[in-house]
Amino acid sequence: MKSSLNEGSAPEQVPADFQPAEKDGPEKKDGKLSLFRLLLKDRFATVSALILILIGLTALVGPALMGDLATKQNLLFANKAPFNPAYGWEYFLGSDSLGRSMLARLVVASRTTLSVALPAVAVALLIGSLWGVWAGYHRGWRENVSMRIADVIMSFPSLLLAVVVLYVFSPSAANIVLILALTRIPIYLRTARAESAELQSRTFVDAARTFGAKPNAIIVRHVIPVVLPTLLTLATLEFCYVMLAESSLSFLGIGIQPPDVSWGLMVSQGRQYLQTAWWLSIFPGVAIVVATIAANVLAAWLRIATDPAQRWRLALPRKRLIVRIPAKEAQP
Amino acid sequence: MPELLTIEGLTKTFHVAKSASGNTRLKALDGISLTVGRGETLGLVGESGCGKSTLARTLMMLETPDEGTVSFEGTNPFGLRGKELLTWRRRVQMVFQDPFASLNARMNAGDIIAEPWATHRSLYPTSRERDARVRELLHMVGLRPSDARKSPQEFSGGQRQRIGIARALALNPDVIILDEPVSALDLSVQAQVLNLLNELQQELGVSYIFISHDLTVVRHVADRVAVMYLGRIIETGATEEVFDHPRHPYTAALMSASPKLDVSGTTRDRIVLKGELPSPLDPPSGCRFRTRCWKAQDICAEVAPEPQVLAAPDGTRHLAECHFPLDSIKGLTGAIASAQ
Amino acid sequence: NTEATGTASNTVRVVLGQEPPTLEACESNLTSTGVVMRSNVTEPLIERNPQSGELEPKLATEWKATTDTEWTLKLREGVTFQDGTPFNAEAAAFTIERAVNSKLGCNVEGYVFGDADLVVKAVDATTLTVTTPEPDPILPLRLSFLEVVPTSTSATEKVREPIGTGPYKIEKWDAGQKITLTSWDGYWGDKPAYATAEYQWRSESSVRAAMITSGEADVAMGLSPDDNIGDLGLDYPNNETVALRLDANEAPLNDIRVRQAINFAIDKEGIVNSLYQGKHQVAAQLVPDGIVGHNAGLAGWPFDLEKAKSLVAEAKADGVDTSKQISMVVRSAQFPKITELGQVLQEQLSQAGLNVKLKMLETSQHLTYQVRPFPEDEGAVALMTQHGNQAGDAAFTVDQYMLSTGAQSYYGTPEFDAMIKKADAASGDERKKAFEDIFAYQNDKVVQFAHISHQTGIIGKAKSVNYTPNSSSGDELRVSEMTPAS
Amino acid sequence: MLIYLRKRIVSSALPLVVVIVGVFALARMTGNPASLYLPLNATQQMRDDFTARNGLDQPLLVQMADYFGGVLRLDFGQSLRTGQDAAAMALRAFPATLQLAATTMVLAVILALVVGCWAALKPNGIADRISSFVSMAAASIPDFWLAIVGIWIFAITLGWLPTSGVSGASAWVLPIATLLLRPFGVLVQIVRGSMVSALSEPYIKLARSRGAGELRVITHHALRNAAAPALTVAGDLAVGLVNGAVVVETIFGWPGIGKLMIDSILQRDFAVLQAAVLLTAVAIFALNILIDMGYALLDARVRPVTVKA
Amino acid sequence: MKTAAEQAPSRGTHAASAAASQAKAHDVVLQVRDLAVDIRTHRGTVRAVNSVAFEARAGETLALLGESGCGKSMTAKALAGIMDPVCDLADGQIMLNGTDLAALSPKERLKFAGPELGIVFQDALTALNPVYTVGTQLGEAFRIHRGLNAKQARAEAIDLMKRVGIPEPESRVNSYPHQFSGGMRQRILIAMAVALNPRLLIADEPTTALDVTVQAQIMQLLRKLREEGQMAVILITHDLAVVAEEADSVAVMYAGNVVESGPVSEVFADPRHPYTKGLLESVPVHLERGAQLKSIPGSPPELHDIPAGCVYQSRCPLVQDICRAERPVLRPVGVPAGNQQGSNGESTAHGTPVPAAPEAALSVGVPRPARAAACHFSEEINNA
Ligand SMILES: Nc1ncnc2c1ncn2[C@@H]1O[C@H](COP(=O)(O)OP(=O)(O)OP(=O)(O)O)[C@@H](O)[C@H]1O
Ligand SMILES: Nc1ncnc2c1ncn2[C@@H]1O[C@H](COP(=O)(O)OP(=O)(O)OP(=O)(O)O)[C@@H](O)[C@H]1O
Ligand SMILES: [Mg+2]
Ligand SMILES: [Mg+2]
Ligand code: NI
Repeated sequence: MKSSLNEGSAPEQVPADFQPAEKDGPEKKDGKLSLFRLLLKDRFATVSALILILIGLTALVGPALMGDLATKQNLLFANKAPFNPAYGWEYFLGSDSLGRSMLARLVVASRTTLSVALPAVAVALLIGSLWGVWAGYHRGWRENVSMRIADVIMSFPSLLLAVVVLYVFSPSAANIVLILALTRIPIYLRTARAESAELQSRTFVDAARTFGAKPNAIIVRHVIPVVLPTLLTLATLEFCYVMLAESSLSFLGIGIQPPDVSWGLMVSQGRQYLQTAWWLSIFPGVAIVVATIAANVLAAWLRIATDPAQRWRLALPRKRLIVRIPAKEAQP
Repeated sequence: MPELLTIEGLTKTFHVAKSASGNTRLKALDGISLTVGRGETLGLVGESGCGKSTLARTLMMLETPDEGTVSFEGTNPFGLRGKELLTWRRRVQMVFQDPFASLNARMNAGDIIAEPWATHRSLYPTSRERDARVRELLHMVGLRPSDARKSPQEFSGGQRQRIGIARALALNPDVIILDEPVSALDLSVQAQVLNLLNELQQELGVSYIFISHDLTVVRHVADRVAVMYLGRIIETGATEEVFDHPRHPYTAALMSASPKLDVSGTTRDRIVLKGELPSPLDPPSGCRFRTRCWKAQDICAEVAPEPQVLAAPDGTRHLAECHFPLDSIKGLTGAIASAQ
Repeated sequence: NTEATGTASNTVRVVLGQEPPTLEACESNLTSTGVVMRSNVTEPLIERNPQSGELEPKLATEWKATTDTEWTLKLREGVTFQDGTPFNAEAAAFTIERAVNSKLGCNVEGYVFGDADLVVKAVDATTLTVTTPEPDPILPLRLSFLEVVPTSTSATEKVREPIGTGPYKIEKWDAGQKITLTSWDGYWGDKPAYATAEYQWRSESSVRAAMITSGEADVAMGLSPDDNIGDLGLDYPNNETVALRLDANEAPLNDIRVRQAINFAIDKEGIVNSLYQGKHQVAAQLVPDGIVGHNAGLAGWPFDLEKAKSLVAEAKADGVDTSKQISMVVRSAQFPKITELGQVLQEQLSQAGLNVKLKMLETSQHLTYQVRPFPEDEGAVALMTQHGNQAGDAAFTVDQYMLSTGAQSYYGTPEFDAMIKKADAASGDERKKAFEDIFAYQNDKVVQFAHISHQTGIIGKAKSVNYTPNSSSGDELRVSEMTPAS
Repeated sequence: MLIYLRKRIVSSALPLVVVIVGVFALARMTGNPASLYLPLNATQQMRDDFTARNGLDQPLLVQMADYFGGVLRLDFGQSLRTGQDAAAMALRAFPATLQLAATTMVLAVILALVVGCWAALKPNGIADRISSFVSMAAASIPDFWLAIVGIWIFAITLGWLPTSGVSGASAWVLPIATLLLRPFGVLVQIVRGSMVSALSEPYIKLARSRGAGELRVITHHALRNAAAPALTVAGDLAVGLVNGAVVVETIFGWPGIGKLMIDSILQRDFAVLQAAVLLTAVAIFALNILIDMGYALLDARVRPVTVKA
Repeated sequence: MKTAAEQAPSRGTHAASAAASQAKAHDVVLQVRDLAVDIRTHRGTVRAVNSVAFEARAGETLALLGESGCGKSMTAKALAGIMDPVCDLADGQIMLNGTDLAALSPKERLKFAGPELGIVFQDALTALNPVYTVGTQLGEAFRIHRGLNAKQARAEAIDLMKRVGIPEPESRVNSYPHQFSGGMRQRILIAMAVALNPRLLIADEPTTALDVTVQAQIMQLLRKLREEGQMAVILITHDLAVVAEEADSVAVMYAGNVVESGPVSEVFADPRHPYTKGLLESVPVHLERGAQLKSIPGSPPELHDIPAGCVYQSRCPLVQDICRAERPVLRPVGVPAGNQQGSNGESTAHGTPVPAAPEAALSVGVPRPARAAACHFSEEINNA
């Protein structure tokens, strides 16, 4: 921040022949850095980011580290309670009904879970928002038709879709992704359309039109960046929804199928052991909750941090005690 | 002056939700005819909602007119396509009324100013050139080069408007439509911007259509003035003529309502119009001003006045749409007296 | 809680796994219909004692084969239907005509009688003759599946709430919520202890168990060993046997050594003990003890991983592509812990060096694999089947599962088919022996199945009710056998 | 308003047809239900009979034409499973779901408004942190799991509530509590967000300058403005409830349309499925119209026809 | 600063006589001293308003003049006690009829908002709640402070609308803000502010968004209301012409500081601060068309960038070393500079502020406020 301080004091003295190359580098970096610093300022957001990174890393490298621990059964060692150091670190979180390491299964499941939830959210986000933005920008019949299509998808029983896809194709994570993405498109579509319809009447969009910019260019330059934070926030809510939907499908027997394993499936399968081995469903459940809370906290933070109008909120010094020191004692 | 832009009978109707009388057609522009010469500044004044911005937007092809023709150096921009349209777009630019809404809050000032070049790539092909030009433009409109990195929220209204002007200038246009470019600005900045516009005109020979409700400013910048009321031009003429010898009662009222920087302490007489601007959805019959006019007679309700060419003392062309134009000899004071 | 509701002691509340789709008598071989209807609302002519396996008189008092193909039945007198009409030979004949010979498409027709049409004749009010196109030594057993309905029952359409001669009549069916049966005063036999029986349904077994614990239900069907019901759970052998059916037409399963290896590789003891808490029995054949034809001399294949590995290796050495994928097709939620079982089997077969892919499917899909025509181009399939022989005669099992053209059989050999045909026609001890040989032969020479276990069902039962489940309780829950505990 | 309503209803008709056509076609992609309804050893003859009897051997378009012909005569076909009239089955199951969903939604909205306002009072304050934490957790717990835990705790361990069923008011508690959690969690965050932004609007300052206290500012000035976005989201959530109470209905033995739908999907009971989908689709369209009207009621600016005084 | 014990009685008596008593013309209604407002930003805490002092008199209009961002609205909000949560009242006294508003708790202050002090906002478009009818919003003040029921409040609202010249108030009272034109909305805002006949009306750029004919109407209305209620009006504007026509006295602000104050006619005729002078010269009046306007170069300093000495130093044509070293305080002008220096005991270290008017002003009731300017060279300006 020092740099702008110095410049500010003598604005008129700046000569007309500037040296752009010199300035740009460090300043750009400064922008990135400040987002990071902003993050560090918010303890909750920092912790959330760390958790998400941890989960991401786990999903990425965890399964390889676990080897065959997640599938190695030992029927004589089934349903062993967690936190018993005697069983060794593999069984720190206990063992499941087939004597597999809960820890290893959680790690392996994280990959399936993320590889269902992330693509499902991403695909729906991508299609839904592009479509919605397009429909909202052009208004007219494109908007009407799109909204009706959204209505159709919304009132369509997603379970039927799930069964159809599972029947016609075979049950696989990719198909679950397909179903979840398809059924969640309208959510983004509607939001994106509403925002974009509002934005397309804004003056800065008009301004872009006066330069002769093409609709798609305007959408990319002006509409999407404004709509994106809202959609991203929505996407984190949806991330949570999709994980839950996946576990509900597992519950109904039409979701991820063993021997694949996801957190949702683990909760679903563990529910019958609730009274005999609580850890089978609690640990994956906690994993879902923690992941969604972290995603939500970070999204809430990011939304503010990327909104120039709100960004200041994050950086405020805490309200200090107001001690008003009168400059001069008033005479009684 | 050779004419650069000619507008003939421009009409624009909006379809809106029903009004009290069940009308859904809002005639925002009703047969507007104007000319703008090369290097000339045309001032456009009028009450809020009379259609000034609509005219500007129509000229910028943001709205399609229902009727009427526009001719820019003999070509009709509404017929252009592709490359030619782009060229035309480059040559005619606009500064928007609302400095808060016309800048995308998520871009920084530098990107906003450089935005037109994304479409007109050939203008400043390298990023180095663009950067330099951005700094130059910022400097031209009185901002700091470091401001290029700031987002619009960090600017005051006046500074935002300057960014808007810099953006319009980015394409080196021949005509700039300025929709209230200084009404959001501070005095000191206003002076800078007016000086800037003046210099640009002198250097580049740009024409301006200068929309403003600040008559002091219009008087200072405009060569000719057009006064609008409810979608029609009711008076045009050379600036001094219109200001000092208004012929239409509305113009007179407008002139007298404008506060003057006069510290003599004596309160001036002025015409304070009764009532509000009638709804453009249900404009009065005949002469549109008759509901607020102190000179109105029966005929005003029946017959819409035609533009009349009136004798101007200095010989310039002076047009007014009134059945009972004011006396030109007595000027504004005479008009005020007649209203009281 | 039980005491809180006034009528409780007079009512027995049963919670089922699912709502009966219909109470139509001729569909009552469907578990969910039969469990409510059979021997409660409607009764058969002849009934099979689940304990002894003997046939016992019900609405028919005697029966005998008068010729090779003709059977004569003597009917019980003084029985009336719940609508007041008398039960007689006409009604019995009507029942058989309706269920077996009509176009109604009754489930029982396909299940018990196949294509054969019967000739039925009411000789007099209490005498009935039934003629089969071919000699049928087990016709009385087949007849035990027919629930008798009065002639007033529609012959052209199925009836949701039929009338029977049983101790209870259907009082009310709140679709989606519950079915209430009340005891019928005109019943020919002993009056049951409970005046009313209420049926509800919950698809989660843990909820059914919870309803017993919390006192909301007196009897809960189909619980899982992990429902933690404690001493309120009653185990009973439910006649169901779990096995893998191996498609011997496809490599690598087309080599008998691979099929044998599969049998050796499965640790049945381990599965029974740890997954099912020792409640199931290791199976060596498709029918449990108590079914005519069960071969008591057969022992389950020993768990011998080394043997399995070496068999696979041998097959491989002979040019069998043992690395080819075997799809293990499993129906989700078919019985408790089926997913666990599937995973265990997959793991154990993999240990033996086979490439097994677990496919969990929903019912309808699973059925396409289970019955003919089998899906094409699926490669080698190992289908997990749960077979329950409700009839008590091995013929019902063998015809379906072992004939080379059996509806649920992949494969057979001509000699084996001949053995089966012969057994089907035999009767008495000869029949028993013939089927015992068949089971031994399948394990020896055919090896289409890898048997896993004979299952044990768990019924939850409140302390306030006295009831002892038996092997048919899952299909036929007799309320009249329940009495309030003092 | 009436004209608007008519227009909306007319414009919903086509999507409804599309929904049904889609369900019809998709359902038939899930295979012939013959093996589900026929004995395992049924002969090919029996299968063919079954297929012909149910018209499944016809080309899809013919089947569809037949179906729509029936629908026009208000004949929605018969259930394969129970032999009953499909429409009657759907209509019988629907009120149960509707009651459940409506009660849940009303409670969720009220609770979310209260908690959301409380959180918005001091953005980033302790109340805000707690409530957002709780609401996020609430929105991310699998409902079936919660239902089973609820039964375990409240029905078995404490014995306060029945495990399941529909008898008496106490039976509503657990299903509603289970369903409530997600809408509540989501709504709290929406209400909080829109409340915070409403509270920073200039008209709030103006209200303060008139001497309005904090409570008044919240309840009189910000709430209504904040309610509008919450309403839209509540609408989407309600759609989810109408369509997706399957899990809760399955566990609690609640005889609703969600359970009916999943059963008929798994049992390939096409007529019932179609009737149920049609019914829920109609309900969802009606709900959307209601939401829009509620929106107009809350905010005069979006009323389709401005009423000029 | 008074102690709490002393304030209590004065507040009590005041509240009792609030509505009834009519202030006499030219009585000092509001006296602001040393007002300072801090804003907490991510660049640190900045001072947006610094030692502002002025007074407003009954029946007169005080204009707060200054460029955008110089702290006019902030001052107004500080007076009305409706600052953003990030802003703190750092210092100062706001004596409204003898009560120091700055020392009250937010709750106590609510009692003054409305009956004693009304405020009209800069932006009429957003200052009205879009989801309520104007009648509801107009009537609210009566419901809060007078405990009227909905019906009575509505009647009062209609009354008010009549007062501010809205035609057909009986039917329009049920309209929503978006159904009114900008001018009408501004009238409604004004009506809201004067609903309870406050002693002090703060009008923050009430006509900036309106055009001249409407502006004339609004100004006429404000004048009428001021005279009817003997209100003190603080008119915030950046329009010199409006100040010239409407105000009695003026305080010119720059970068959070009052740089010059005094009667309008005197200040405009004979500015004693280079900034005021610069402003006056940048008005395009009496100039040839197209002639170069005299503009003030540069732009005001950013808040976190305000230099140590004189706030105007970077743009001042007269700037000297002393301006960079030392912040000039607001001191009376028109009298020899030396006299003032002695009597006020001016501190030079941090530019500790000195009240605009001498102590005498409050007690004796000098009819016109004295002129003051914050410039080291206020005497030389017009000779330069
Ligand atoms: N897109 C639109 N749809 C409907 N009506 C419109 C639209 N744009 C403008 N109008 C109407 O057209 C009339 C003229 O509007 P315009 O914005 O051109 O006025 P203006 O003279 O620029 O006013 P101001 O000084 O307030 O900017 C107004 O009554 C306005 O309500
Ligand atoms: N909430 C805020 N957070 C940070 N800075 C603020 C905030 N509100 C105002 N400011 C800053 O305080 C300074 C004074 O603002 P204020 O609104 O009082 O200006 P003003 O004189 O009313 O200007 P205008 O004529 O544009 O209304 C400005 O520099 C502004 O950027
Ligand atoms: Mg305009
Ligand atoms: Mg302001
Ligand atoms: Ni800085």
